[in-house]
Amino acid sequence: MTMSEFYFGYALFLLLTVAISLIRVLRGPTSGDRMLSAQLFGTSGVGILLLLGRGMEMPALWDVALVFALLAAVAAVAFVQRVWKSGEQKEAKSDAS
Amino acid sequence: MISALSLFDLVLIILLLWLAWHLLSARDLFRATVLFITYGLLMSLAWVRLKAPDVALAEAAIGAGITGALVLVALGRFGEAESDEAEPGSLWLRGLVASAALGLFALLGWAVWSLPTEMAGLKAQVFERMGESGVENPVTGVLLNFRAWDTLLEMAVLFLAVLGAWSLGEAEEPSMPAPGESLLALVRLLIPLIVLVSGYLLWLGETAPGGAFQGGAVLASGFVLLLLAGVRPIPSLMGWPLRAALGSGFALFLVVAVAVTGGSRMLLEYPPGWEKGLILLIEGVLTLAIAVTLGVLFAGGRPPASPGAGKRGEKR
Amino acid sequence: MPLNEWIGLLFILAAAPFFLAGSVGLLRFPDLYCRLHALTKADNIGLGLLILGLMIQSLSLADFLKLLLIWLLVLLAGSTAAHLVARSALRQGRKPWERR
Amino acid sequence: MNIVLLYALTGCAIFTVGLYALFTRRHLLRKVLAANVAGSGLFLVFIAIAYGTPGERPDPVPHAMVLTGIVVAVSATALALVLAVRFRAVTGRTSFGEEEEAKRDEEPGASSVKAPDDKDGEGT
Repeated sequence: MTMSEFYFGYALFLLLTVAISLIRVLRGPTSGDRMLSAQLFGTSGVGILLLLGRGMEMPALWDVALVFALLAAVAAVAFVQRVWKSGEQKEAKSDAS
Repeated sequence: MISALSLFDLVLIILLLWLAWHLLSARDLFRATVLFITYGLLMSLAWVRLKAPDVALAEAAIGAGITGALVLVALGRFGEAESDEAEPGSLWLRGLVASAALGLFALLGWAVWSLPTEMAGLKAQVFERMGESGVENPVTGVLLNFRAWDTLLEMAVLFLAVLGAWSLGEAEEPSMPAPGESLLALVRLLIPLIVLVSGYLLWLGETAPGGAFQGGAVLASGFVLLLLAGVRPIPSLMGWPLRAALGSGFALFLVVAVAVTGGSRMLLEYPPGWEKGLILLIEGVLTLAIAVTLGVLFAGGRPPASPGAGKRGEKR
Repeated sequence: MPLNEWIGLLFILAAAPFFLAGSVGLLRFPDLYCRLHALTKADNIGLGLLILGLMIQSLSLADFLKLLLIWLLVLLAGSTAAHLVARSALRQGRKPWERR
Repeated sequence: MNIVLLYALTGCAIFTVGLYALFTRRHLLRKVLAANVAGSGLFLVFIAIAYGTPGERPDPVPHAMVLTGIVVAVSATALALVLAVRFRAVTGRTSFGEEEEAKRDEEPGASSVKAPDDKDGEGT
């Protein structure tokens, strides 16, 4: 196994953890839970980009990771500021689990 | 043995297809939006795998910083209560559309399948003449020299989009909770870094992946963040300075395009020796113009006429 | 392979369980507040170890600074997002889960 | 099957799914999402073909075109969303079609096939 194979395998592993947490997006139950899963993808995405950048020997990918990290909070801010202030009633019933 | 990288590709493709399907068929619109944001993130991994780092950078900036926030804000304005509506529609009509779509997919798939395996594309021509382009990153060379025409027209499209949004009315004052300390702290920390990274990407674009689009998109996310935190713009900037910034990209590009014409040179054919300087000038202005345009589009309307109730701004 | 690459590799490997724990925690924990906890494990420690490993491997100041910036940004984004979401949830009157 | 073909076919599939949803979904926000998804499928085909050109580096021309396309798509999306929000504010409805759905109950059978509306224009 070459070294780059190791990084690719690791990136694959991180991609699989992303796939696992997608289940949380489907299950919810609250919008907050779904948003948090998206937040986790940001983190795993940064990890994947760093590993691929190393394995593919493309330093530009670390810049992509930098942009990911820089803007990782924007969606969550939009969510709490504009979406998740209404609609509690609707969720309340499914939240009982 | 299958290599880890091909397995990665396979999983990525399956996830992309799964997400595309589920985000379009989710009953809950919020769920669809979160899946859409994830889809954008994974798409930029696909660009990375296909060795298109310029595109990946733009997708990362736009997908993470702008599109997600745009859709979330629109969802907030629609009101969540209405988002859960079932999608009615007669079954056989859907079947009809589905079979038409399947037919289309078969055609497209066949077209892609039967493409010659070794297509030269325009790569040879581009790399052969890179020396004349004035820059070292081939994508920047194509965007701002060889096919600068495309970029010029793109700026026209952005300008038209703003005209369209502004003609629909003033941006309404959004109702949102007052930003807490932690949000304000985040904004204070991030805004300078966003400006810095945007400049970094612009500077990189000459030799490495990056450039005006990526820098502009990152800067636009800064405006998005300020608007989301409820930061008021300086009213005096909302008049002609804002309009000047919006028009600057298209206007400057057009002026340069016409000014270099003359003698035997055609529109947008930079005089030898001037390429680098002109490209730098255009890119610098484009970055700002793209950022302001996207910021204004995010605000969703023209700034209110009455002074003191402006909509978005830069330098606080 | 030079020694620093091996050491870096160890750190990178050590990060894996935390990423897995983040995803599994997100899936298995009973409510939003607990899941926040799982989330921050992945970005604090998981990505932290991964980045530390890459730093040790690269031995260049520019890379070092860029990686450090990435990690700090992810930390900032993760913790602020978690805080904001939790605050919204509390304001809406969602009670934290209790063992019964 | 090589990786280029795999990505290109995925792009075709995503484009088709997006187009299907554009025609069959009624809610305006869903239509905007559908147009975006269809556009991204198209981009994927472009980039895959650029990757497939012989030689070490991909063809930069499709990259530049997709880059332009992404920026145009996001501005078109923003405009479409402004229009959709405005439409909702004026009519109180969240989708096109003749039937009154202010009460938003399920009407049996969509009476009209919606034309591919102008507001979902996605770029390139």
